[in-house]
Amino acid sequence: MGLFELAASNLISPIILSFALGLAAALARSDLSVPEAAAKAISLYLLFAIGFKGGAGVAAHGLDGTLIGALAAGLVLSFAVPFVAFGLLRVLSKLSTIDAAAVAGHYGSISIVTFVAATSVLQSQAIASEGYMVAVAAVMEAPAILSALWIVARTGKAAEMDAGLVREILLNGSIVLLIGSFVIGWITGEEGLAQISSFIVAPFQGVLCLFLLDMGLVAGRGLRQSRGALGVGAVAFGCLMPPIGAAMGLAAGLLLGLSTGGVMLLMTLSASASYIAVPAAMRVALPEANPSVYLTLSLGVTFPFNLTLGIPLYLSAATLATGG
Amino acid sequence: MGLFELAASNLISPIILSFALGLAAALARSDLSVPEAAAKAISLYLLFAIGFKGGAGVAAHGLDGTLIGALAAGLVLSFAVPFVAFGLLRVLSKLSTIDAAAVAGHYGSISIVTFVAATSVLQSQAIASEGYMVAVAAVMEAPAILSALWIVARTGKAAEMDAGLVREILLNGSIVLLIGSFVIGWITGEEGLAQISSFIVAPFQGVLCLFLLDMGLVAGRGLRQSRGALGVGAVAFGCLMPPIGAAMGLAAGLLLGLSTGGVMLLMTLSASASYIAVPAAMRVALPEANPSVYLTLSLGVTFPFNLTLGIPLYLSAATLATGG
Amino acid sequence: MGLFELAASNLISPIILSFALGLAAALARSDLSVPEAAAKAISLYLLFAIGFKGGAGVAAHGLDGTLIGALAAGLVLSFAVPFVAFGLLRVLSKLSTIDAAAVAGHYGSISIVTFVAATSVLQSQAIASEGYMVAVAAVMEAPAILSALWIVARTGKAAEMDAGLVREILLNGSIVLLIGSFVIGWITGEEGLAQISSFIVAPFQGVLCLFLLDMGLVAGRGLRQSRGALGVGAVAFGCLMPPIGAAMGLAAGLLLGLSTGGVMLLMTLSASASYIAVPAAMRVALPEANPSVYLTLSLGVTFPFNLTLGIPLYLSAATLATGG
Amino acid sequence: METHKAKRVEIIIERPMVRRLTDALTKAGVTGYTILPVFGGSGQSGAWTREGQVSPAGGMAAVVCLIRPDRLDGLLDAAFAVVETHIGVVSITDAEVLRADRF
Amino acid sequence: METHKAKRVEIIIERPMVRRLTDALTKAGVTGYTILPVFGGSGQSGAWTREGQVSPAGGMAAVVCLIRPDRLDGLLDAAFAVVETHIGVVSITDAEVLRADRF
Amino acid sequence: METHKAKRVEIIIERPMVRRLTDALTKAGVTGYTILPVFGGSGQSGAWTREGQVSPAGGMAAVVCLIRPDRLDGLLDAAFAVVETHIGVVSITDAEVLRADRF
Ligand SMILES: Nc1ncnc2c1ncn2[C@@H]1O[C@H](COP(=O)(O)O)[C@@H](O)[C@H]1O
Ligand SMILES: Nc1ncnc2c1ncn2[C@@H]1O[C@H](COP(=O)(O)O)[C@@H](O)[C@H]1O
Ligand SMILES: Nc1ncnc2c1ncn2[C@@H]1O[C@H](COP(=O)(O)O)[C@@H](O)[C@H]1O
Ligand code: NA
Ligand code: NA
Ligand code: NA
Repeated sequence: MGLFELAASNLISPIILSFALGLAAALARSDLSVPEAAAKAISLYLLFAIGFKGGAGVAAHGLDGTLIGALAAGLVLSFAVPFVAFGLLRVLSKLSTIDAAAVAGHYGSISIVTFVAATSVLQSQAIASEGYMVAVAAVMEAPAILSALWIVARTGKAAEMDAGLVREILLNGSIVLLIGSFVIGWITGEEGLAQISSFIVAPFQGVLCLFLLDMGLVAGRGLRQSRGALGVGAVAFGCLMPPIGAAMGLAAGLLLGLSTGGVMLLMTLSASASYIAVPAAMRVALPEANPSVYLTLSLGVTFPFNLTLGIPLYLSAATLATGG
Repeated sequence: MGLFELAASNLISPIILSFALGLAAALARSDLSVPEAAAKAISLYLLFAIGFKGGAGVAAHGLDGTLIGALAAGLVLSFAVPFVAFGLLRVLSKLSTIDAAAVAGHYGSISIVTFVAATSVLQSQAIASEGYMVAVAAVMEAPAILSALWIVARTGKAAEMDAGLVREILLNGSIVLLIGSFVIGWITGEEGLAQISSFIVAPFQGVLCLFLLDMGLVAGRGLRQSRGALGVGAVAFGCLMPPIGAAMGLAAGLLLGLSTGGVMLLMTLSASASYIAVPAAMRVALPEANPSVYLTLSLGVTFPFNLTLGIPLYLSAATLATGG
Repeated sequence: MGLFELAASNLISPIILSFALGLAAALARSDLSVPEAAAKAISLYLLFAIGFKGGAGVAAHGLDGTLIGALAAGLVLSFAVPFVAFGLLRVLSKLSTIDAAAVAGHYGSISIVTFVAATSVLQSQAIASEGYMVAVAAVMEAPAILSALWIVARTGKAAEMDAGLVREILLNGSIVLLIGSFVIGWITGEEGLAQISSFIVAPFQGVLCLFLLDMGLVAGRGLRQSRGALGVGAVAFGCLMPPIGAAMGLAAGLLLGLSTGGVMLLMTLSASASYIAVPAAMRVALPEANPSVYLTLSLGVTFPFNLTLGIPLYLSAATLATGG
Repeated sequence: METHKAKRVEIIIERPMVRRLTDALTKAGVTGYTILPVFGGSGQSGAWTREGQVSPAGGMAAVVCLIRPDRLDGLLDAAFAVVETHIGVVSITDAEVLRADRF
Repeated sequence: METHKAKRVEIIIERPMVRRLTDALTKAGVTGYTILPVFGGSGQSGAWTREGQVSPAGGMAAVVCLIRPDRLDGLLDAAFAVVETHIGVVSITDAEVLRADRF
Repeated sequence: METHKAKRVEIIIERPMVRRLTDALTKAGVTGYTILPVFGGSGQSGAWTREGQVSPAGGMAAVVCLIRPDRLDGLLDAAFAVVETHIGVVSITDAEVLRADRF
């Protein structure tokens, strides 16, 4: 499938349209809303399912030497991307150092739903990928936060960093659940997967639709409330940074010799921006940074960009580059 | 299947018995309860699933000219039923003008769970129906509210109606989700349905059981707390109005030349009374109207009536009248 | 399968590992958490599903005379176990009379999740059991509370027992839902089960994983916060009492002539300790009893014991004793 | 705007006791109260949170009650009878209310 | 620690009316408010609980607003205009706040 | 019924900061506190709601603390140290409590 067909077929998938519905409803100020507890429960489900399936995939196909390499690449990318992002932001936007650093931290980290959407596209195209990419995703969540704080510290501003915060970041619920369910999937393997696949495989796409509906609602509400908080430069950053991150992921993936699917997922991880773990850490460590800047960019600009245009783009690029 | 067999087989279906269980538990003052967030999440699921399936149905079977007709008929019925209901209430009960108008508004609008229960019965009898009936349901939610307010205004009482309220009513979450998922189902069609059918088709009946358990609990609590709020006349209205509404729906359905299933669904929509969107609008626009009157009638009398006796009756009537 | 293989295969099942993940996350003070509303919704689902399946099982295989006997045995066990538990606690621990009585009440009652885990093991070993064991479970929830209060009253302490409390205990949500869905399953039988099996059968194991993850989190948090509340003697009780209770269940099961699976389930019920209904009743009736003692013992010691070692042990014993 | 003196009584109490408390308040002639959910807390019996809990045993709720000052004593007696043997905290603040006829 | 006099206004109001109330408060120059969920309650129109409810009709919310004392009257007028015809309870307490510049 | 003077301190603070706040309170000798969920609100940084949120970043919680008046200063110092650089509102009201031994 060519890039355009891919993009088109992606755009009219139920999950993208569900996101669009949520976005439209929020922008039109409908009172449609998902209870907080339900949204959290769905996100636990998605993390558990994606982690478990990744682990079961590793159990099924075995591990080659690239696991360690991929984990290391993930670490390096998560540390490195914020510096690139910070530099780009300084050029494109008028954000303060602290705001720019906070945003940069978000782009080094990852959005697990973007990752999940990418795996869905791979699956629908019957393209295989390394099951351990889930572990790479988990590993990429936290390091970017340190880079962001380091950037701030270097400019002489004080970030509130204590031992408690480090533990909070590393033992963040989504990291623990992703890694934990990955390990459970690995240990219990095909047999374990067979036992619970009618829970974590069959209804997965449908649950994802409801979650994206909610994300559309939250993103739309955010866009509506932060009108004016983002300049043109910042919005441009939100669309330019993902392909740049993806290019870094592409290079790493090719170096490691990942499969086409694996390269595409690493690109997606590098291209995506956090909207759960990093915002919470930033509120603690960089309270002066304006949350409506980083949340709107991450959830209102970059997330939809990746979901609609980014993912097909990364898949085409990965296919071309790996000759897959 | 004859009316009595139908009614009997309907009465011992898991969904009706789940409702009965909830009702009994609440009347016996058990502390069995469903968290608000869970109940809301389930109702989002039901709306999304029923809308999507309706849209996918339209994609599969195509649209004939009756869609516009059916939407128009829905609008007219929703506007007209409150007047009939108001007249009947004045004859049968001693409710004040405002209470009677508020109740009348509920009966012009629809109960989506009653609609869902009716589609389940159709499905179990393998009777086809027009997929776009879901859109008709959405269209029928709001107009009745205007009729109720108009009745009040005519009697010289003031209703608090402002532009904000009109937007709230039209962009009510359940309308938006129903129409939105209908459109998504239509766009993505059979292929989209295949992707998420293990979420929205396979477990649907079971989820409906849990929702009806909750509705039984809420209805039972309402009945217990509003003992005395309803006179005999009002209760009689709650059982007489549904068949009258259904008759109006029957006439419209036959005029339009809908299928047996379609006629039966239009009857059910006309016969059912709102318990979500209209009560909220009435609290804003007609604060003097007593909520325990309209909620108890709608949820405690008419909903169980339709669920148990009404649906089999409407199906028999539609079958007879269409010769299907 | 021998005891050790059974225990080993049990230990690496997804559900046990999910519990372990939750436990580890809580002990490591991760912020991983399940919203209260989601946890309650899952527990409603499990009760509904297990009750319905039990009832459908009875509808399928018919009832022999042992139902009445099994219900009576459940009643007697629930009344009797607290006395044994109280005696053992007085020997092993230094708990006050009131604390010991409160703990004893928990061990006479049952843990429905332990029961569910046991049925899962039976299912994976293709061992049949009496469907009505679910009703026996429901019957065993409450009587132990009376025994505990009676023990307290005998020692001259006052328990706050009123008519309201008795109703609350007997019409406790979990008892009502379990019995209610059992009856629904019985009435609607195979046909009803077929309608909703993709909701209550197929995804059951997976949902159970998420619930056990949550139980691990709650248990881990409890263990962490109550450090020091439990002496060695109390912990020893938490591991010794389950096999003793199981032995009582074994005797009763053999007397009744239950199937291997039925005996094993009765053993599991007798061995398990309540962590929902009884704690709430104890807070009302015995407010001086320390909740962190009984909750930690029940959820932090006995629940994991039964889940990991107890269930395989009871299955082996039941197999040996029934010659099944 | 005309306001009227009132007392705002806030009772933090275990969830399984809430119904008993509100029954006692109603018997003591209280005309209204509002129940707020409580997410977690800490006291002599340690820290707790509702997260992941299924049982009502481990949680609290806050009952807020606005009353005319002359009714305070009846309310406090009723509340104390319920709270006395149980975990719970009762606080009273001076307040003003609109629409005195409602209290 | 230096504190500043303020008023704490607590408005318990039906959920469908919350947005109208906060809009009115904002128009009246209120710089901030906090909305707390309410689980259940009782009053002249009987007892209710949010459990299992899907419609916002049957529930309330609590809006808490800290303001400078001289702004109280404006706030009360605005709140009263919304609450007047509806179910709801308004109470005012004297309070002290840190960081007066925020109010 | 005998009551005792106390202070009711209410701190509305971002959720990611709650644990830090309660740790600081505990260090300052506070014997108890209660955490209430907050559904939404508005302030200098705009309006927000918890609906559909997955991250704790965008939400607040209310921490209520009853203490003996002589301990107020210690509490406020501790609270202020945490709240100072963060979004948050601290208010203090005079209250009476039953069972003074608990505070
Ligand atoms: N001083 C206090 N201020 C506010 N809430 C308190 C206070 N003391 C106790 N509580 C609440 O009451 C619950 C039980 O208190 P305790 O009986 O001291 O363990 C605590 O978990 C808190 O939610
Ligand atoms: N005296 C009161 N104290 C606290 N809350 C009250 C009081 N009266 C009414 N309420 C709250 O306001 C709601 C509506 O009151 P009402 O209009 O009297 O039915 C009740 O359900 C309570 O949540
Ligand atoms: N005057 C106020 N009264 C009550 N709550 C407030 C007030 N100001 C701020 N808040 C709460 O504190 C949060 C943050 O306030 P701000 O830092 O001003 O954006 C708001 O979203 C409200 O929940
Ligand atoms: Na990234
Ligand atoms: Na109708
Ligand atoms: Na037991």
